[in-house]
Amino acid sequence: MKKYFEFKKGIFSKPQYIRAVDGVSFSVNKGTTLGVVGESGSGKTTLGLTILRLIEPTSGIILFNGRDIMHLNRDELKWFRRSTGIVFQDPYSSLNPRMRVKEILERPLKIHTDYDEKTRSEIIVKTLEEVGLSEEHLMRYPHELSGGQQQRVAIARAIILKPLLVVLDEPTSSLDVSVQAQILNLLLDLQSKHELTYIFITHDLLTARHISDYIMVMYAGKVVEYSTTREVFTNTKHPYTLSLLSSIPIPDPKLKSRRRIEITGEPPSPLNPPKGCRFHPRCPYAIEMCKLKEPELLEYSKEHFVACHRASELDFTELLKDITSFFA
Amino acid sequence: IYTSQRAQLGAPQLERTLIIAIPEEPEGLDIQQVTWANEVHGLIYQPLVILGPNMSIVPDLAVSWEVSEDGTVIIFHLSKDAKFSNGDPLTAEVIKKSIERYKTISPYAEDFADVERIEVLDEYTVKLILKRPAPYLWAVLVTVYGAPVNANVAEKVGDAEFNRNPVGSGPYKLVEWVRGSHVVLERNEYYKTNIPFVKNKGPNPYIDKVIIRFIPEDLTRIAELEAGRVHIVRGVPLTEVKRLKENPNIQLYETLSPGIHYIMVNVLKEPLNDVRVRKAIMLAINRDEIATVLEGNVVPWYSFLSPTNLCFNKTVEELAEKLYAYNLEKARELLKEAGWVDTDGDGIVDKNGVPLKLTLLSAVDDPALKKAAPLIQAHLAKVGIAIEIKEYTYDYVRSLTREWNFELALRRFSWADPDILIYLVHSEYGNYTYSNPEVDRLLELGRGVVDMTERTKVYSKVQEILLEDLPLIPLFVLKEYTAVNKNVKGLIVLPPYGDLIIHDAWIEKG
Amino acid sequence: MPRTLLSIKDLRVYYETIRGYVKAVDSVDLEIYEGESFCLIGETGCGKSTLALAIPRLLPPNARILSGSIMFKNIDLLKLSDSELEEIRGRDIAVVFQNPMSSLNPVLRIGLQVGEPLVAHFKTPWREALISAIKQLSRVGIPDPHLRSKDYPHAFSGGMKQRSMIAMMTSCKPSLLIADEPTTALDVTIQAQVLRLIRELKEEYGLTLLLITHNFGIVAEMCDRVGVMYAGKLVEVGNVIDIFESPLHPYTKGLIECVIARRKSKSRLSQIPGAPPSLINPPGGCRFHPRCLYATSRCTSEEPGLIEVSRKHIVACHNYVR
Amino acid sequence: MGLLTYITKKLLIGIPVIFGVTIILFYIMYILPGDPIQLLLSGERVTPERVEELRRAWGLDQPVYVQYFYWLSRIIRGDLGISIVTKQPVSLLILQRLPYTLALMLTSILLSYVIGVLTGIITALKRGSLLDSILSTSSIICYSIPGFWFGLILMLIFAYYLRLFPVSGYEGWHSLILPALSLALPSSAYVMRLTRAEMIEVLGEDYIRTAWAKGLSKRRVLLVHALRNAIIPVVTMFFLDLPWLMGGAVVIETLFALPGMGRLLYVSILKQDYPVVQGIVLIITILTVVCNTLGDVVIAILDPRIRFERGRSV
Amino acid sequence: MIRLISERIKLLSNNETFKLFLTYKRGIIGLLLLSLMVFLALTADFIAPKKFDEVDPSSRLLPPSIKYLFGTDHLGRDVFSRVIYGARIALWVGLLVVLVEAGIGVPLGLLAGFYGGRVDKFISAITDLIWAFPPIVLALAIVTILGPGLTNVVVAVAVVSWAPYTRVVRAKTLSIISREFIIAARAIGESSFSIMLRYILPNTLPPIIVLATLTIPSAILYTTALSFLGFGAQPPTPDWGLMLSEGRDYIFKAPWCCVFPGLFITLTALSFNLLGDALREVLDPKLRYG
Ligand SMILES: Nc1ncnc2c1ncn2[C@@H]1O[C@H](COP(=O)(O)OP(=O)(O)OP(=O)(O)O)[C@@H](O)[C@H]1O
Ligand SMILES: Nc1ncnc2c1ncn2[C@@H]1O[C@H](COP(=O)(O)OP(=O)(O)OP(=O)(O)O)[C@@H](O)[C@H]1O
Ligand SMILES: [Mg+2]
Ligand SMILES: [Mg+2]
Repeated sequence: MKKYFEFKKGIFSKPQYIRAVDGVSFSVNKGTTLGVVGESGSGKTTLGLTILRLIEPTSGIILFNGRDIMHLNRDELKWFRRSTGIVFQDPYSSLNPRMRVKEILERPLKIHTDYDEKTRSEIIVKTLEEVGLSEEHLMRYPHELSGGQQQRVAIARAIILKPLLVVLDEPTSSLDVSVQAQILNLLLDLQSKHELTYIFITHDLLTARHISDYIMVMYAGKVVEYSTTREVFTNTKHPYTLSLLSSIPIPDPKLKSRRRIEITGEPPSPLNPPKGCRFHPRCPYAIEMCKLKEPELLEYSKEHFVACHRASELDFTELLKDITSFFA
Repeated sequence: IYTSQRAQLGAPQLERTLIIAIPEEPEGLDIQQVTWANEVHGLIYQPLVILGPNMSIVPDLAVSWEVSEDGTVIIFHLSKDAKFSNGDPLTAEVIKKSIERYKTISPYAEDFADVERIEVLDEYTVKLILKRPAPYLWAVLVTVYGAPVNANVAEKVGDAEFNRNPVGSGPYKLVEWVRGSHVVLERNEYYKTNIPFVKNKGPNPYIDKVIIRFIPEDLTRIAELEAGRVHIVRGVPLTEVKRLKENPNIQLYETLSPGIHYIMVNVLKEPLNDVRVRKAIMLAINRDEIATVLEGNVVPWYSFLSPTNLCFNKTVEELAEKLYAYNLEKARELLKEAGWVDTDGDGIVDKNGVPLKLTLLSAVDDPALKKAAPLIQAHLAKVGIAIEIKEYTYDYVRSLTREWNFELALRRFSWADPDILIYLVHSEYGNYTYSNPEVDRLLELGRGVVDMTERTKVYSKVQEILLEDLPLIPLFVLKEYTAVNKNVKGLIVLPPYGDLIIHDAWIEKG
Repeated sequence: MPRTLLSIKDLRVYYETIRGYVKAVDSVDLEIYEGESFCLIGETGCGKSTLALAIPRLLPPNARILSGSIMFKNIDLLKLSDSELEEIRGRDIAVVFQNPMSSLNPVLRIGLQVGEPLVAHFKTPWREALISAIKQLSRVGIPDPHLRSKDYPHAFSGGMKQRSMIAMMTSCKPSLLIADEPTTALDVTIQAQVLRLIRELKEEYGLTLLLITHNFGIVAEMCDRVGVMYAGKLVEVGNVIDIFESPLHPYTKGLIECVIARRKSKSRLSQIPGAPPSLINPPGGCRFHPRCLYATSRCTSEEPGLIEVSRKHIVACHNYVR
Repeated sequence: MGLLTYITKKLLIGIPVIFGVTIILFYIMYILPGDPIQLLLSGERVTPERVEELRRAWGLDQPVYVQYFYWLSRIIRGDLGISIVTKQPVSLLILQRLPYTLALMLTSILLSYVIGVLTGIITALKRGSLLDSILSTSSIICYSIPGFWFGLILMLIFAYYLRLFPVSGYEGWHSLILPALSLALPSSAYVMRLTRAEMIEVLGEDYIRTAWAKGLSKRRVLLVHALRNAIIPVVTMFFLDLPWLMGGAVVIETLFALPGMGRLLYVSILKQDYPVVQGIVLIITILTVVCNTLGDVVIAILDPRIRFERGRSV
Repeated sequence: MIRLISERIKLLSNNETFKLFLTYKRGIIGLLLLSLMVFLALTADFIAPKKFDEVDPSSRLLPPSIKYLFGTDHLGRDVFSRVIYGARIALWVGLLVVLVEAGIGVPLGLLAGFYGGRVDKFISAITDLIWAFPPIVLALAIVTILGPGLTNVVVAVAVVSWAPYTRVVRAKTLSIISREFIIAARAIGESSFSIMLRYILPNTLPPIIVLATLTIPSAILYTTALSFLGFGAQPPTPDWGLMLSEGRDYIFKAPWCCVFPGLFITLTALSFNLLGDALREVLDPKLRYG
């Protein structure tokens, strides 16, 4: 799957493309959570939006329940919209400030069902209770709610039609720790109750680890590593994943002086990503080949995909000992 | 100190530059290309003859003239040393050329249509041979429009340039024209005139320069006069007349306009095609009240020629006033007769359920008409006629009336010869809605009658018919004022157009 | 016994708004020692920035300092005139702000902005100031500092901007560096780089660091001592190890337990019920009592003072958890 | 993107605007009611044949588009046509009037920007003070006064009662004072409000806090850090204002009888002298486009972000 | 920072908006002034001592007195009554202009912002084109086509000055369209039309309201200027601009004919400007804190 943003520079030059998501392929199973991690600009949001067909991909296929979502007719698209949901990072900006909570939750019902007024309110109240709010919040405007409550409304909107897939785009990163905990608990509860499938986008490896069954690490629009959560944390294969792991500030004063792989430099510009492996300019393990050839995402071991030329040579277990022990 | 010095010198010190303020900049200076003339042209050009103070024709450039018995030949005799301001001799040949040029380029070429041929008898004698008698031609000849231009120069420099830099034979000549601001004129040293009533027949020795400023704002013109920055103001706003009259430093010259202000009626349109409605309107207008609002600067008028028109007949005006003096009762009666009564009590008369509503076109740029309009509206409201006023520029109103696209329109004319009426009420010449064969006949006749008493009779008859038909509703005759600083002495303001005769004028300092 | 660099006593900072006074910092006492790294932690809106910005008096115009004293090197900063303050700011006390994107002047070149404090404080000629700005930029790891110093801020990435901010603020070698969430807007890898830079500079210049954050990871990595704030109050101060391992205040305890990393994957997290109170009408007594599992009737009526539980461990709770 | 490319681009954008305006302009004048020939012939003494003859002479018997292309090709050659009323070349008429209008506009724009920017800065710095309330309130009042009424009152007081200035007409620079004041009054009030708002906004920006934190002197913070940023929109406004002042000049020049372009426009509209109207509006359009471009360029120089605006990833 | 901003937005739609508004004394004055004008306009028939078109040449140009509070004009009409009736016209003009302007400008702005690309380019080009003209000049041109008359002037003024609405709405739409609730609306299957109507339009209201209060006074100023030049209201309409134009001939003799209409234009424009200013400070947080 590819998504290029058209981007014109000057009036005479040819259009250039931002490679937001480049050649990503993966699949998610029902009832599980896929965590997508990566630095800002690595294309996580774009990926999430493309999956829900909120952006048209430049190329590629997305199959949802076996159907290609790019070629849906009107009715199928409606069904697709009904079966998916999305939750965003900034709860305030994801709710229309001019709609009351009731109306916000009523819109999906009005669009997709022909329930009468009464049934609709019943469903709304029920869903509100499910996300930990009550009837008293029904007539409020978003700004009359706290950040956590706003996020709950956004979640309620995403699940009110009992969707199959919910994309969660950093749903907790703008919230305080204590509220973050509440929302994560809620998401886990809802998942087990409704057998939801989540695509959980975050830049915080720790959160991803907490909630996901699988983790996909992205760098500059490319997937660099994909595996089960456990595998990614204990058997890290890609140097970028490794440097992410060492960069996380671990909330344990005793680990202050742990060994780290510090990478230098900054993520590349998506306008013209480096040739060869996109990570090679920052990679402490880069060899000549990395500059020339772009590594493919290969199955290194069962359910563990890595896009690195040196995946089989490098072993980071020693380096990761401290962190692994912390999580153990 | 200054005054005592002056006393010592005995003779008053003179200012050598005369400053005149006029409302509008001329569109051009070639009198044969412009559509209207003003003071600038008046000073640059010199007509062959002019109208004297008592409306009689007197010589100016010409020494004398003769008219043949049947009125079809006119011969002008020129002075031997007549010259244009650039020194070129002003001969019969040039006059011929000038008139022929007029016939080709002037927007008013029609004026000389009846001139069949021009013959140069000798260097100083020119003969106009007419197709038929044309007394109305004199109306042109006495104005600057009829004045000779140096057609040779025009030929050389081209018409456009000549329009910027003309050569005439008037008392002053152009030095500079600062667009939008003023023109500077300088004494024409070759000037010579035969006007009988001026003492100084050559260039004015006291006034070297004349500056004519274009000040469109009425109040500014007056303020500049009062501040002593201009000597003469033309187009004195009616509102200021009273105050200026009281100002001891200022002399006001009053002239009656040679024409009337009137309402033109579209006699083809319902319900104005009913003469009773027209008469009702005529009767319902309180002209005295208009005169009050215009601060006595107009004379209420009921007939179609003003006292300064040729062929004016006082008895016609008296008859008209008797017929149509302000009378609401009679007006209402006429309306009722015509079937217009107020049945629904809304104050507007109606007929067959249609209320009597009329649109009155008024002119933003004519203060007298503009101010009269709402009064007329109020007056007609009293007899139940609802008037909606629409203001356009005067020119635009005229073009609308020419297209017959109006109901009532406020209009005016200003032309000394009664022949002007042919353009208003003749069914073909005028191109307006009114048509009456008898009037057509009389107007055509009137053009050719040479004898003034006979001619007056013809036009009196025309007016009597018009009074019955009322295609025009006369309102008033305008008094026009020229305000002059008292230190300007010896000035003559000549009726009917208020031409400035500055030949004998001088300006005292202080 | 380390020497006290900064001593805040009974500081109250309110914001004047149309709804009333926002009691953003309410009677806070705090001491910071020379050379240490002190961290202020707490939920958003609890008054951390207000407290920090009150020190160099950089508060917004609607802020009112109602009482208290801020002794810095034995000078009461609250009693200084504007021009005296100007001398201290940037020279003795430097501040690095949260949002590097908007904290640099968009229309001035980076080099000029970095060199400016030298000119202002040491009357260094501009030429020299610009040269040392380039040195400073190279010190904080900006590649090609010669060229980049002529750039305008928009040509810099977030991380580079924050480095430039740090370069600018440390160019006069201040004794106190206040860093208000310096890495919140940055990516993890860049965050790690910036934090390391701050640590290095701290060692190099012997700075005292006052760091504000709400990330427990950063606290653990950067700090010697921690102050926990709740609703405009300082509720606990202690060594970083003490705070993490034996928190005394129920609020601190709750926070520490919320932290994901310590939990098993997919397990339920413990959570503090409720939400922080409004600072216009904070609850009477202990401000935390409506959310506190251990609250007693005393907590509702009586405001707890700071209790020195052990040396270096202070808590404001009637029944702190031992 | 270099500055030069930027300017070229901006100028290129201006061309279709001007072109569009010429079409609209021509069309407006074409469908105007009233026959210019009828208007040309004032007085009552005209015959229909004469009208036809003139109509042909003026090319008014051709189809619209022919008239348009004819007109456009002349315009491109710099020939704006001949005034119907005065028979003078329109370009000549405009050139003669332009100096007065420019003098008036420059005087008033200088007046309004000097006063406006200064008071704007002062009030922003003394925000909430008595001085601020007084100045801010009076600026709103000034902003609400119709310029022509203000001109009338000025005329009444200064020219009529006190006789300090000529009532109207042009007699040298002092004739420009009252008109420039009337024109500058609302404008200066607006500039002041803009400057004040911008200053206040900039003073609340993070980078100003940074500047304070660096220990810079008040002067440097305000004049170098704040003003540099706050002045940018004011400069934009300056260039946008120039053509807009032309609109005000129509009224004010008419009121004060200044021989400028505005008055020429007014008189030409009254007389339906449409070649002149077309010419003036065209000049104003070009002036507008040029001013917009100038404004863009100056801002690009003042604000380093602009040139790269499109080059940054979102 | 984020917190502060959302704090401000919160105030925006709260009923505390009103409370906040009350703290702007100038806004209150504006509101009171405006109420006065509205009151005069509504009750003109009762409080005006005379009808606006009642001429009485016998008592013309009288100075202000108990009988004629503001004096009489050259036709002997009561200036006070005319000024009061004039409020009706001024307010009507202001309202109408805003309605037409918003009617043209808002949908265009919405479309341009929402669809972007060619649509945006096209609409923006038109907007720039209109914007490029000094409004009085363009309005004059339009009035010349339509002919004189108040309605025509209103149309002309509106037609030349809708550009700010398009610009503001477009800008606001652009800023809203990148907000996540729009994406969320798409995700639940809202149609484009519904998004524009339900999600974007309501959010552009505050700036539209502010803009409206700020364009009403300029509309009034423009129309009076056109009436003053003789292109607008037709006599005997008690339009303030027309009164000024008529009174101008008498400015030295009877200044009250000019002073009072001008004063009322100023007061009306002032009331809206004060109100708009306060509203902007309340609704547009950019200006508030500092
Ligand atoms: N509408 C757009 N037009 C052009 N480029 C875009 C657009 N949206 C995103 N991009 C670019 O695509 C790349 C990927 O963006 P995306 O938002 O998917 O990243 P992300 O990983 O979600 O980042 P973050 O953590 O900041 O949310 C970025 O470089 C961004 O600049
Ligand atoms: N200028 C201001 N006017 C009014 N209230 C303010 C202002 N600045 C901050 N506040 C309020 O004061 C309280 C404390 O704000 P402060 O910025 O100090 O919190 P913080 O702990 O730094 O939060 P964060 O983690 O979000 O930066 C908050 O409730 C905030 O809403
Ligand atoms: Mg994202
Ligand atoms: Mg903060």
